[in-house]
Amino acid sequence: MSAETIAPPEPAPFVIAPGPHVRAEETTTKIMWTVNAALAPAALWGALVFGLPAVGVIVAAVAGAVASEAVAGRVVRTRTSVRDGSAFCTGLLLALTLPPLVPLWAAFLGGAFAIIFAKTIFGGLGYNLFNPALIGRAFLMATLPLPMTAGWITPAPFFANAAAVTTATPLGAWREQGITAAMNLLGGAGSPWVSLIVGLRPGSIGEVSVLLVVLGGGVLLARRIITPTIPLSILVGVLLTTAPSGQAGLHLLSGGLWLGALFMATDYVTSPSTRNGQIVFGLLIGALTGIIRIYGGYPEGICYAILLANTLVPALNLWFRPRRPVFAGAPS
Amino acid sequence: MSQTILLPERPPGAVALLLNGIFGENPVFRLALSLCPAVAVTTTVANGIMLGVAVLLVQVLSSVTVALVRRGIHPRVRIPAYTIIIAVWVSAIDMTLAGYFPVLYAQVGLYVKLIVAFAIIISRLEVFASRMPLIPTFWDGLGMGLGFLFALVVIGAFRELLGSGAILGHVVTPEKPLLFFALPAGGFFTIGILMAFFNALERWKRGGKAPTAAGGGAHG
Amino acid sequence: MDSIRPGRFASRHVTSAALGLAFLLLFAATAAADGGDAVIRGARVRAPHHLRLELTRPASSLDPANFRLTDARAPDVPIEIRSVVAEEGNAVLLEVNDRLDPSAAYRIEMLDPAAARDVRPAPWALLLTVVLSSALINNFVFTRYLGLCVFFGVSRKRDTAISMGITFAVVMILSAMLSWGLFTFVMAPLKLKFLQIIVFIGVVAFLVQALDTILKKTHKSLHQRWGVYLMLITTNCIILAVPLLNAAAESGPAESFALALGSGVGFAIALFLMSCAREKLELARVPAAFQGLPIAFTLAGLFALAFMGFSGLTFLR
Amino acid sequence: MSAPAAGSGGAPGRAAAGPPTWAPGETWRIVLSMTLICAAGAAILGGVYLGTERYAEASRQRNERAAVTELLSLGSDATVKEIRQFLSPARDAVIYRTGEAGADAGGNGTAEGAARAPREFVFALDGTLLRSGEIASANAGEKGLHPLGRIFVASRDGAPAGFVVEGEARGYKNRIRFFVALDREWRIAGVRVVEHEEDPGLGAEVATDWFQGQYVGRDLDGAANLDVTKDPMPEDWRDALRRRGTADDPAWTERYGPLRSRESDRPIYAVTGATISSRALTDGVRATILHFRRRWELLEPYLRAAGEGA
Repeated sequence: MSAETIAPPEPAPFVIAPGPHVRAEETTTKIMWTVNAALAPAALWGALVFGLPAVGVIVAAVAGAVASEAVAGRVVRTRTSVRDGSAFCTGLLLALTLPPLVPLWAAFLGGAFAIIFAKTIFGGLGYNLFNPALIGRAFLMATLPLPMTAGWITPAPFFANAAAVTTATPLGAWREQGITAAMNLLGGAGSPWVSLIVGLRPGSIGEVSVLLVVLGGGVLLARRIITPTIPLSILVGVLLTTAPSGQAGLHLLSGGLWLGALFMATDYVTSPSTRNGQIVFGLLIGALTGIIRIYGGYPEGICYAILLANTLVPALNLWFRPRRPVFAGAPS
Repeated sequence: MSQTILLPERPPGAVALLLNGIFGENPVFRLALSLCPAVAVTTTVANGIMLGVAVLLVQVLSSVTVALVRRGIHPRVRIPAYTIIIAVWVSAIDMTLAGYFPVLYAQVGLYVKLIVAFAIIISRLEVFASRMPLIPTFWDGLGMGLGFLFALVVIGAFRELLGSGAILGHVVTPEKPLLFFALPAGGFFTIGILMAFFNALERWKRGGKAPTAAGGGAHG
Repeated sequence: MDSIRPGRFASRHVTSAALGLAFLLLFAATAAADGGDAVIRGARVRAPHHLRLELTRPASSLDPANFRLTDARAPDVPIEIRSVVAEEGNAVLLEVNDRLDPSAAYRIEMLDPAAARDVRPAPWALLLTVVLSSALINNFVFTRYLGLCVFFGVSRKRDTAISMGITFAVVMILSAMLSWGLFTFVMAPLKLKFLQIIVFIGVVAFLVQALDTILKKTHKSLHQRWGVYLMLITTNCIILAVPLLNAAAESGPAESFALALGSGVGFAIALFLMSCAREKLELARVPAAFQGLPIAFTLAGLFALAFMGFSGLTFLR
Repeated sequence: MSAPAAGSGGAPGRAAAGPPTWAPGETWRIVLSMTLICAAGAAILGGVYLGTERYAEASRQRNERAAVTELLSLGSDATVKEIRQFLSPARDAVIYRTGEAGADAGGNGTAEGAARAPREFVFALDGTLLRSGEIASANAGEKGLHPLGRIFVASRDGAPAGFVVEGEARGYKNRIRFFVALDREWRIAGVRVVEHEEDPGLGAEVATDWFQGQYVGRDLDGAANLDVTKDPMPEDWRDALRRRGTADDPAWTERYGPLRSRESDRPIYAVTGATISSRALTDGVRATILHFRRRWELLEPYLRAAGEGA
């Protein structure tokens, strides 16, 4: 434990704190910048294939998040600072889940909303109940349904995309017109599967290249910043719910599934602290993702699936109590 | 909360009672909760006015009725009697609004009927109308009712302006700026933000001391 | 810790009673549905423009004129059939001009061999949709703002929230069914619909008093634990809203029950999630102006944002 | 939890305090006072009910007639006849009832209308006439009948001037009730949503003039093939629709006529984020027009023979 431990307002009989959320500021900073670095390849790829609009969105979202962290943090005197990289991470994650054609002011606003209403008013880092980046995305979904559901452009490597042409995402095409239309959309790099994995498909800025997202996730796994429990459970959940429709392959490789599974569902603060809890959490996210994609009102479900599972985290922490106290500590 | 407020020996004057209802003990922002269904459904100023007027009428009419007949009501059956009085006035106003303003009513009809369950109305009857003479009771009911109306219009204006870019149906901006605030989730945020604002105002007035009201008790 | 027992006990009994009632209703509804036709074994809307028929004998003609499809809401106007395609195993696929709604009722008639059958979603699917819709998609707390007083008032402790949620769901179902009976069999025939507010309040008050007395006499321990919550219910908007909504929609018994069940379960879910979240919030350093209700409202707003993920969810596709 | 509900706080506590102070005379006083309160309440409610019911009915009819004449761009001198359509209780016949005299336009119930008794036409599902004749009242014996919506037939100076048909669709949350107006050439003259519960800012946009303006001008063929697209609406067309009022205006038509003819073959542009509501209304409009077309073909000759024809 560190000196930064927050004393509860009154001595609670027993406190089941979710996971290792209390860390030395040093550690937080290091972890956050590692995560940001792990996201960099996917972000760069998004900027490369979607061109200037994507760059603008990334900059605006990060600026919104960092600026509001600096301002709001000062107003309400939270102990977090801009330098620890968590606001940067929130803004970056938000940007990576956005379509390239979202207006810049909206991206900025989304970042600000995420920080202020999902984090600052709960007392800053460590106390939020929902993943801030996804709250930002859900807010933008509710505010600007059109750009958020139709702001996709066809990828063209190395800024070849002079005039951006709007198109549908593979999942959107699958919902509206069926599997053939989705596969036609993916013809770019020879085989549709190669397009999906390499990242030559329409989609959110940071989600298109499964390869680079997994690479970043691999770094986090190797540095033991995250464990594979939650991502694996999510994949199993998606597989189980989408297999009956016969399109499990498309579902596993498209949309923001990997970005969500590796970078957002694994957020320490908003995921359960015990292994069994994490398995249930992951399965729930995967199942909800599949259900929303197939039966729900949106083509992509991972964002809402994680938010809905976030609401259950305090309960999961109670149902799957650790046998002995979990020591918040360095990931050895 | 509201039930425990001590009353002065002599009933205060009309102006004081009105101001108390609108600001001091504003039933929405200061006494909180009891009206939230009505508050949250006000996505437009027109809805806010409709519900606000309905609540105002119910409050004034019930207060006056209770003040008039309170000697005839046996203390043992006070609560059922008050409930019946409120329900009668709510039904009457519900039918009137449905008949005269069918278009507006269609959007808020359920909530007009549910005014009957707003605990703050019956608590006003308990606290004030059952003990005070007719005239101050009238002013108190009017003040409380205006307080509702004020709050509903403020919230309606906030949400209509941000959510649909209009005020009272008159378009201010052609594009909807923040549709979010017209949605149910946005309603919760609106109330949260406005309550925090009034809290901060109160703290500032008291020189940084914590506010006493809006603490979150359980009204039925 | 001892006091939790009666709650557990009661929750188990209440849940099993509610489940039993639900199954009984589903059973009755399924049994009442028409059992099909000797020729047309099954009929189902497959896609917006397609209807699939399973036949016991092959259709003698695939001419669209051999079939007559009508909407149950307009049985006098045939829906134009564009083409009829034979599929494996005596099945045929009708392609129609109109967009078919899988949750609506249709009637298909065939001239040769002569047969007719109603096409409608299974009753259980319809009821499940009502339950899901009122519990998750249109959750009373998060989309209609009903029951907020209790929602914020008792969601500070998880134990209280669970007891309250269960009590609410039970009273909601009972009062909705009682109100439905009164409305359909007494108020509607006597043209006394305008008294609905007073009557429904009376029903709830009567029910709460009766439950209180019965519990006090029969299950003392239960009463000790749940009596308080019963009293909080007497005049509450969420309890009152269900009969009012049922009356406005003139729902049948099954729909009324489904709405009450869904709303009750939805309220209990919301209460439970909120209580867990608020226990965690106890440790958070919320800015002074937001402490108390403002943060609770904001939190509810975040929940509502997350619950938007359920919007548009339907299993009637 | 220190303060229980205000509504119940007093009652249980008092009841628990027990009856030591109970006196027999009190019971009578309680019964008497409660009876008086209830009686007074019942009297008030009965009065309000009777008062508002009549007014509500009258204002509903007035509003509907105003909507009909406005949708068809007619003046107050037009006559509007109401025909109610029902499904028989056994769902095996369709019943049409012509409106009472009071249903004439503009409140000026003409002598001609007043003299005519309401008529009823009953058709089997396959379109054969089962019976027809005068009935005592248009409202008689409506019990058990399933309403299929109403038809308003407008005429001016004895010449037909168009129809308005009432329709219903299942929207995102609840039913959407609407009017479809058809002019003499069976072109859509207007669509108006009169009742809905869609989300404000999203589905509720289908009730706006600009959205409903998209339907105007389509002929029967176009109406039979109405579809919805999620493509964004072209800016010039959006701008034109925003400038259009509720009724057709010659200046608007002159200026934006080319746009209208360009768009009349295209599908309806869905409200952003509310495809389900847009589709529900569009499907409802299409079905309403198709149903009306078939029913009117059946009914019209008989109506004319009975002297009811417009």
